[in-house]
Amino acid sequence: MATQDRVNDFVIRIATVNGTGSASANSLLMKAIFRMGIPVVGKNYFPSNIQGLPTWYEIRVTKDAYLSRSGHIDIMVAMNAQTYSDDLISVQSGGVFIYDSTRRREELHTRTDVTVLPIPLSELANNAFTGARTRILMRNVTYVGALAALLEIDLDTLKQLLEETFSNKQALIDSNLTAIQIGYNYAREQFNCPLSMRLSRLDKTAGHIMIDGNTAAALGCVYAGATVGSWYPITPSTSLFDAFTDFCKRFRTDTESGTQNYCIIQAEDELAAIGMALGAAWNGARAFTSTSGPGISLMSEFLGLAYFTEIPLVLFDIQRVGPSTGMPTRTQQSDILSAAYASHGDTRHVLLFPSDPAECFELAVTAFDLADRLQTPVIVLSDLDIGMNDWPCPELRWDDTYRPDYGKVYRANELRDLERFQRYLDVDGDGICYRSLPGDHPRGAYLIRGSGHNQAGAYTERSDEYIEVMDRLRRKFDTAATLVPGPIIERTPNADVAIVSLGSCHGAIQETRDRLAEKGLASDYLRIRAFPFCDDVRSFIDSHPRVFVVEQNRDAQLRSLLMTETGIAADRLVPVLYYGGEPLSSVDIIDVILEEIKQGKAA
Amino acid sequence: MATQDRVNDFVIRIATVNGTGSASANSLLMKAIFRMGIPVVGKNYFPSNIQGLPTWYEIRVTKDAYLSRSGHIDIMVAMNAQTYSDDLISVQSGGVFIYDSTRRREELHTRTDVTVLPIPLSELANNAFTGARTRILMRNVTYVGALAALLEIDLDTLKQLLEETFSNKQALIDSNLTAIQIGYNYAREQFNCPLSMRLSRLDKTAGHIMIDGNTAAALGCVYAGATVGSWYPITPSTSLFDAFTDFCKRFRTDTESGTQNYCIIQAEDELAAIGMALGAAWNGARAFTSTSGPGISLMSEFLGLAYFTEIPLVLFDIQRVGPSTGMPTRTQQSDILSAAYASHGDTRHVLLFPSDPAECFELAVTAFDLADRLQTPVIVLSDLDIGMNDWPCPELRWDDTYRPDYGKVYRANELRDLERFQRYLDVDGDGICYRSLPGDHPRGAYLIRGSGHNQAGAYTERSDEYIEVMDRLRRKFDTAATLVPGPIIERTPNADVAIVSLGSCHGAIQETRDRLAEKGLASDYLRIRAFPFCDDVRSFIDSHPRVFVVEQNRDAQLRSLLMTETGIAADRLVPVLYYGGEPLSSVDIIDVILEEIKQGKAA
Amino acid sequence: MSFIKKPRINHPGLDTNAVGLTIQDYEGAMSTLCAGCGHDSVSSAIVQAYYELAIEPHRVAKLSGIGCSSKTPTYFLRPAHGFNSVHGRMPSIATGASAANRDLHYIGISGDGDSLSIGLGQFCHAIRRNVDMFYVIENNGVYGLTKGQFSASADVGSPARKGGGTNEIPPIDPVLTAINFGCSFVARGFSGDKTTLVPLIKAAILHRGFALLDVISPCVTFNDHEGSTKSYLHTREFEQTAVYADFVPIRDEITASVDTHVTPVTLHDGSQIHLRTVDPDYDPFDRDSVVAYLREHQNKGQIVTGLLFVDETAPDMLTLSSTTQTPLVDLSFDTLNPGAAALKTLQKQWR
Amino acid sequence: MSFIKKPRINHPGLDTNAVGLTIQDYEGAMSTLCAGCGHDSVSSAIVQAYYELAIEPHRVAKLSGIGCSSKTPTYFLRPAHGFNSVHGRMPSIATGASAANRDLHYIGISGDGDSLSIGLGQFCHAIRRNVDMFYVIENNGVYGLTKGQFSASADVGSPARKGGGTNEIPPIDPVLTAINFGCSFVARGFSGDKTTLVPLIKAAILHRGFALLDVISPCVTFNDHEGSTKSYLHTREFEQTAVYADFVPIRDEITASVDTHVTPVTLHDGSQIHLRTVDPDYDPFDRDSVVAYLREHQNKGQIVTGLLFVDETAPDMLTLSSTTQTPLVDLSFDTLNPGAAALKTLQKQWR
Ligand SMILES: Cc1ncc(C[n+]2csc(CCOP(=O)(O)OP(=O)(O)O)c2C)c(N)n1
Ligand SMILES: Cc1ncc(C[n+]2csc(CCOP(=O)(O)OP(=O)(O)O)c2C)c(N)n1
Ligand code: SF4
Ligand code: SF4
Ligand SMILES: [Mg+2]
Ligand SMILES: [Mg+2]
Repeated sequence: MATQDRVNDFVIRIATVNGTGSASANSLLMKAIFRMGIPVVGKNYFPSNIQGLPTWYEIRVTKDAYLSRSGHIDIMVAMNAQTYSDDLISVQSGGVFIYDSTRRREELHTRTDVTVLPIPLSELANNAFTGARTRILMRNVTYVGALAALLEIDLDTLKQLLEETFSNKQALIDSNLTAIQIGYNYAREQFNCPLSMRLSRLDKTAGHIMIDGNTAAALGCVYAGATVGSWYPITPSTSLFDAFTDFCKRFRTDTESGTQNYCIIQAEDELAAIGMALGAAWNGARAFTSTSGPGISLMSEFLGLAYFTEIPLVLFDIQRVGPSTGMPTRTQQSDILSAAYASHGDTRHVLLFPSDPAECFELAVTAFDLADRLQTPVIVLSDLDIGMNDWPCPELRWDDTYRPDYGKVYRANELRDLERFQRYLDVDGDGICYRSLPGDHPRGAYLIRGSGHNQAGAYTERSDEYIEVMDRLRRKFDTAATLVPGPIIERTPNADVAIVSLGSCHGAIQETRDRLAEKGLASDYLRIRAFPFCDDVRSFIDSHPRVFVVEQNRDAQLRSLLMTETGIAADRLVPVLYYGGEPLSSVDIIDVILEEIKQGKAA
Repeated sequence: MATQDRVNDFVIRIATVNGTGSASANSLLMKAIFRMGIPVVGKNYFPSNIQGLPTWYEIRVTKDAYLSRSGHIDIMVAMNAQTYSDDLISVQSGGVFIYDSTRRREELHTRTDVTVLPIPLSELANNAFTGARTRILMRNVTYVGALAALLEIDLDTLKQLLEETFSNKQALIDSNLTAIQIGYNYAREQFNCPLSMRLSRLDKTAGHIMIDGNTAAALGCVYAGATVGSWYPITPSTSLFDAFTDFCKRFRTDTESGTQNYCIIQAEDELAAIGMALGAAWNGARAFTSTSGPGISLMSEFLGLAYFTEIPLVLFDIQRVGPSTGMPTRTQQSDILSAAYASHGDTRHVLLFPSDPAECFELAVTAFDLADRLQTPVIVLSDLDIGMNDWPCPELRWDDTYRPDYGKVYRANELRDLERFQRYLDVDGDGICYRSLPGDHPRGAYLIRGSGHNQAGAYTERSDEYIEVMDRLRRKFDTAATLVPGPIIERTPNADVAIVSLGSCHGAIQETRDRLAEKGLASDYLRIRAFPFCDDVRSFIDSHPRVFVVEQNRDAQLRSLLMTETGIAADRLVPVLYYGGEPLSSVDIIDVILEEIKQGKAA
Repeated sequence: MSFIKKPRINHPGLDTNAVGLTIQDYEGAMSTLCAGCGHDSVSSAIVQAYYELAIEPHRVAKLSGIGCSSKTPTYFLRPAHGFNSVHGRMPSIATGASAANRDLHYIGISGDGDSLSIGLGQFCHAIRRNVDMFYVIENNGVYGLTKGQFSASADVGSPARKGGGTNEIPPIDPVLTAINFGCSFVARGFSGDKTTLVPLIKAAILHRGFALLDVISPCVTFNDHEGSTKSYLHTREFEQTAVYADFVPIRDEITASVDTHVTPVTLHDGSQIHLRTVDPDYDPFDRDSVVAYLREHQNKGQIVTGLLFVDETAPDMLTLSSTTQTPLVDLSFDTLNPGAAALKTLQKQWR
Repeated sequence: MSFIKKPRINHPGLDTNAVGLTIQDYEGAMSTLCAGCGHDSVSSAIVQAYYELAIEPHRVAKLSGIGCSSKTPTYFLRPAHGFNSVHGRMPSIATGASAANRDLHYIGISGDGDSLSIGLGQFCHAIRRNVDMFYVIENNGVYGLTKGQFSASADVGSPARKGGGTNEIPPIDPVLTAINFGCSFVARGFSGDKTTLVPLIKAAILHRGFALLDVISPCVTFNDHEGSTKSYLHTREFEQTAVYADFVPIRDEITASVDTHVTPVTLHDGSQIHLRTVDPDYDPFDRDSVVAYLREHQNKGQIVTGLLFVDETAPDMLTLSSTTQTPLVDLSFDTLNPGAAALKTLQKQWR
């Protein structure tokens, strides 16, 4: 793709050092573009480290409102001398390379196919400001100013954003504005502004917000009425509980007494975190925990207990690159199999796969309803890309008539009238039994246990009683398939290509389909939103001779799950895998598909 | 099957209360039959409890040397009043019911199709012995005496066994002999001896032993040269470490100084147990741990670390009934999937599936060789039936020319000559790299880590370096498929039925095949011994339109693994599942197969 | 084996407590433990204590891990909900349960293996948070259910039952450990001494915060033999009660005591415990002196029992976190859900 | 980010130690921690200590969990093998490693989150077993790597950096905890005070058994602000060294000290540490008095540092288990394998 004369369609990448506070400058930049009505996507590439290592922030300006990385870099703002040369290489031909030329580097002026714009950012900031920290921060804002000139970002929009951000801290507003002006002026004076890649107001972001998935998921938990949350810090799931804590403080604290209508516990580890959530859920609270890969492994014993004792539980797994500690700040979808079958013995768990922050919000609420209704753990498999990056989403909506579905619970009044309460009796034939809550009524009392139990909840070592419970659990899982959110299917008449995928692959697939369409290849697309798979998944695949299964892991985990659970043969499911840890881009997919098609295999 | 006139072909079941010391009486009984040259199999049904609950011991006398339960009971020795009535019901028509008639129970004399033999065992023992404990123990030996008369067990054999067991404790030998004589005499006087179901010397146990799988596995670890073992008690794996400890004391202790050429650590839990084994293995020792279901779940984080850092490790999983605590004293094969994919991220582990104690011994040694060679965890999936029951096996053999295969290790002398040591460099193209051992040589030094690393072992967050390592690990797994023990295949010309199975299903399948053959149905049989599956597995299945996959779990876990790993479609793999927790019997299999065949589906 | 039902015979003449229940209403299913197991005596003391306190049994939540000890919740308070969880992780379940519903009485039953081996981390952290619960360790120095391996509380030199050698690794003392981690109520009892056990249990139940009761509870099958320091014989011989706790219910008139060394402690519901210390210098309110006393006597091989330390002022977890007094499970959805309008406003920041 | 190589410049004039190595031979890769992080000072003290002890670096095994602190093994002793394991579980790795090869020097680096939160159980059990290793907790009161949450060692009232409230839950003190679990060597240092740190490290390295060094090691990014009790400022102000440890190498002539309150302790290799106690009553060999002293000063808000307790006679894990002196990894296969004939004999019992 050429990079010339592209209005509202290019990628800016800012290379910095972590701990130097560039996040607020980048966010300012992105929001300004967003407020100009132009769709943007932000991706943060940060190291598993606190300070001093290379970090990149990437803003894709996308008039077509794509959600994924483009896979190219058009404008590089290089602020980190350590990565200058690599950064220069990564700019695509026809692109622009801006660097802090306080110390001029001749070797960076060697690419003839890239416009190099030296700006003495440190010098400009140092001259205008005092104090080491301020100078570093203002240097970042200065490049925003320069970009404002080069790309034609609205200065008023920037100003208003600053005013909102710093509300009444006038000094901060002023210094930021000064920095912007300095950068702006410098660029106007030194370069031909604007660049051929530039912005132009659109009206495509109305009714939208920029939000990350963890914030949205946390908000979903608040709206679902979750009262107990227990967690242990781990990247990239930490910000989910940070957000939940903030929202609870805001919405659930008695302003007078300071008492809290919630309880958040930072546990000593993941085993305790899930144990706490389970204890609270057993007691009837909507409770949840959140973690990432290593935590899922540690939670696996308790997940088996929850499955077998049938306790509702919501668990967010914000996936990162495994195995083991892996790359904690990179993204992947590689916990699918471990989550689906977590724990020893015959266990299987309900999974939800949000594809963007808006769906994180929505499916968080669904997760609580499903967990209560199915009385089993529901694992929401998000990932670092969704969880920690800012995505454009339609504004979140709430229906005030919503009432939680607490599922089958006998409360005191019902228990009173009951001949005999049997915890694991399949009254309705759907595999889901009635539970009772501790403290409610003596007749609801039973002892819940992870050891063999019969219909009545009593201990057993008898084959027949054990089998009865296990078979019902299997039936319950069949019921689950009818209750979980169905796939989103997009069909095109006479499609040549069929794609199945899930979660954060969505954006890249949408873009891939457009590219295929440009080549005259129509495509059908099914996005799975839950496990167990409902019938639609099977029939979609059945209606195509071959289907591309796109996912972000090495071992084709979704494909494996499809094979075992639907029985579809391997040769009909073509794996398309990316597992390098960066957010997925259409370039990671399209060539595989085209190659297969060329070999006459697809459709 | 009729129960009349069956010489050397019937089942004796002894119903007692646990904690009453019937184990030695039962073992005496079984060994005596075994020494008469008649094949026997012993199965113990015990509660997850220490004292006072019903327990059964079942001895199958099987002239055809079958290895599994027959599924019927011919002679019941009922010593537990609490289960008398159920025990009576469970005897098959034509059978014999013996009970302790010290207090006569008329209601037990109601079945006309069962011969009821009342023996006042307590009375007999109480009259002959003093002391509460002795009386209880001797009552048990008394029924052995009675059975000796009824079944024609050699009294000399019993005597010799007692002499060997109690070596120089003459008083014990005498009292046991007295008890036997009392029971013997009583039976001779009161009943028509022998019964139509009786014993008759054969010569079918020469060169065989009776051993349980945990003892055999422990012995395998000793012979493989394992020096460090760490564990946490859990039924049914505890006896593996009990045995390992005994053998080490015997074979590895300096008799003079008392110093030990091994180190066994009872860890504080399973997380620590596997951590210790990993630390030792990292240091170059052959190290292992052993556990059961809940332990596998707890070990899952460390298993991922071992996979990614490529540390050899041997782990025995003596499977029991899950999920969660499940039924700890019942058997199942339900950790197959959790073990194969243990831990978050893209992980997969080498599994071995012994089918009997002899193979536990053999595959324990193989496991260490494979772990060292492949530098990865090797999980030996045994189960309670194999691990804790006494099986007849050919005597274990050892080849003194065996030398451990420590795999690719650069020792000091090699390191000295090396230009540069790179821990994760695929020198030979088989995905297996050379490791170095701590302390050996400065040039071998590197820092092993569960986080992203490159070929050199250094930390990385780069996609390309990460992918390089992950792809090599995948290749290594392909290499594994060529190194693991292949399946055992038994083909019959023009077979009508094909069966695939694993582990402790073996005995029941052998018997099933004989029964099928009697009905004119020839069968092919493949017994999987390892995961990853080697090519033979796939080609066997490919050569049959449909294959029965027999396993002991609800979710058809082996079948799932076959589907995902070989890509074979579901409709060609017919699940035959038993998951009630008792050792598998041919009766659990045969009807499913016959039904399928009737519907014209099989072959 | 299936669940064993205990025949429920109603003796019409049985006494009733303040809530109109008989002691039978506090019993559970028939025990399946070994005859003579110390744990059964603890269960019976627990039954007695809840009965005497007249707590409605269905307002009690019984939790446990895995082990012979952890089986016992089945054997008391049948009308209470129970949770027999996984090995060593009961403290986290209790912590979450308490967060969700602060109005129930929580009793956690554990063993020395369950709490001091696999569960040590969770045990210490629950103490540190001062979770409002009554936590019992039925301490027998062995893993009973897995047949007699040494546990982390086995004393040095303690011989195994069948030639398994002697334990060489120093034991973990739950009492000292609890004090080290800031436990607000620490007691030790002996299953063979019900008279002193019942008042300890009553005080522990009513204490607000984490109340630890370490009970020496001999395992007759695997650790009651000669030489075992957790045997009935040894415990009887070396037990030294340092502080007797006399429980004075709120309904009784509380009169100033005339005894020497008696200190009354008022519990959160207004009832009192009168602490009678044997040694006049013993100060059950001073953590440091308690530690010194315990270590000194431990060095002499003595097993100090009684209500050893108590701090009624320490805020419990939910107080520290300012959690509302209403049990969270009782909050209405309207209280919890901020509503559509608030969502609208909130989202301005993300534009 | 890829591995950052530190340029290795050989200064020909550099001193060498007894094994002919320069201090550079003890260094590691360039640190990627924040500028000013306490952990870097600890690394440099470690480098100094191993260099001065003239231990061949490749005979050292460096282990760690996960955290900023746990990253540091990369930053010292490059020629040593290292194992950066999983969060909180390094003690078990070290235990197994030590069992396999008792001849290496083990150093475990951990953080307060790694050891006192997720890893508390393993930490206490490794102490209890007296695993022969040098164990460092780089204690900053926060989870550095996950960006500043309170850890289990955060003091009550300690404010979070950015409006995260103050910590209300009582801290876990690794030193008191270690003593409670029977640790045979307990020291506390301060990363800002290298002079006293280096001899502590040297003694800890040479101690046979579990040597705990708790180092207050401020996190400049998340916990060095005003009010933080783990800040440089606070630690400088409230640090009270109770026992100075002067290391006397085996090669130096050991002369009786003339100083007051000086006690020499002979380590297993024959070298000595001279303990100089500030308070004449302080007895670093008496666990109980140490506990009392520490608690007393802790209550006053003081941070007591120094070599606080040592017991050179306590047998370590491998001594307790009678493990052979030869490292197990060095035993020949013939020693280990009983052979075919023994197998034949053995099997008689199973007939
Ligand atoms: C994860 C896990 N590991 C091991 C076990 C096996 N196990 C059951 S009970 C027990 C020990 C119980 O000892 P303790 O807590 O002292 O209880 P006691 O039986 O002595 O009362 C063990 C190790 C288990 N159930 N789960
Ligand atoms: C199982 C698991 N849970 C959580 C994490 C995330 N994590 C990484 S480091 C860390 C805390 C480290 O704190 P500390 O040990 O005090 O080290 P510091 O960074 O302060 O030096 C956590 C929670 C992880 N890596 N693994
Ligand atoms: S084994 Fe011991 S602890 Fe378990 S029930 Fe029997 S006596 Fe009690
Ligand atoms: S975040 Fe804190 S602990 Fe981590 S490197 Fe920075 S200063 Fe050190
Ligand atoms: Mg115990
Ligand atoms: Mg820390």
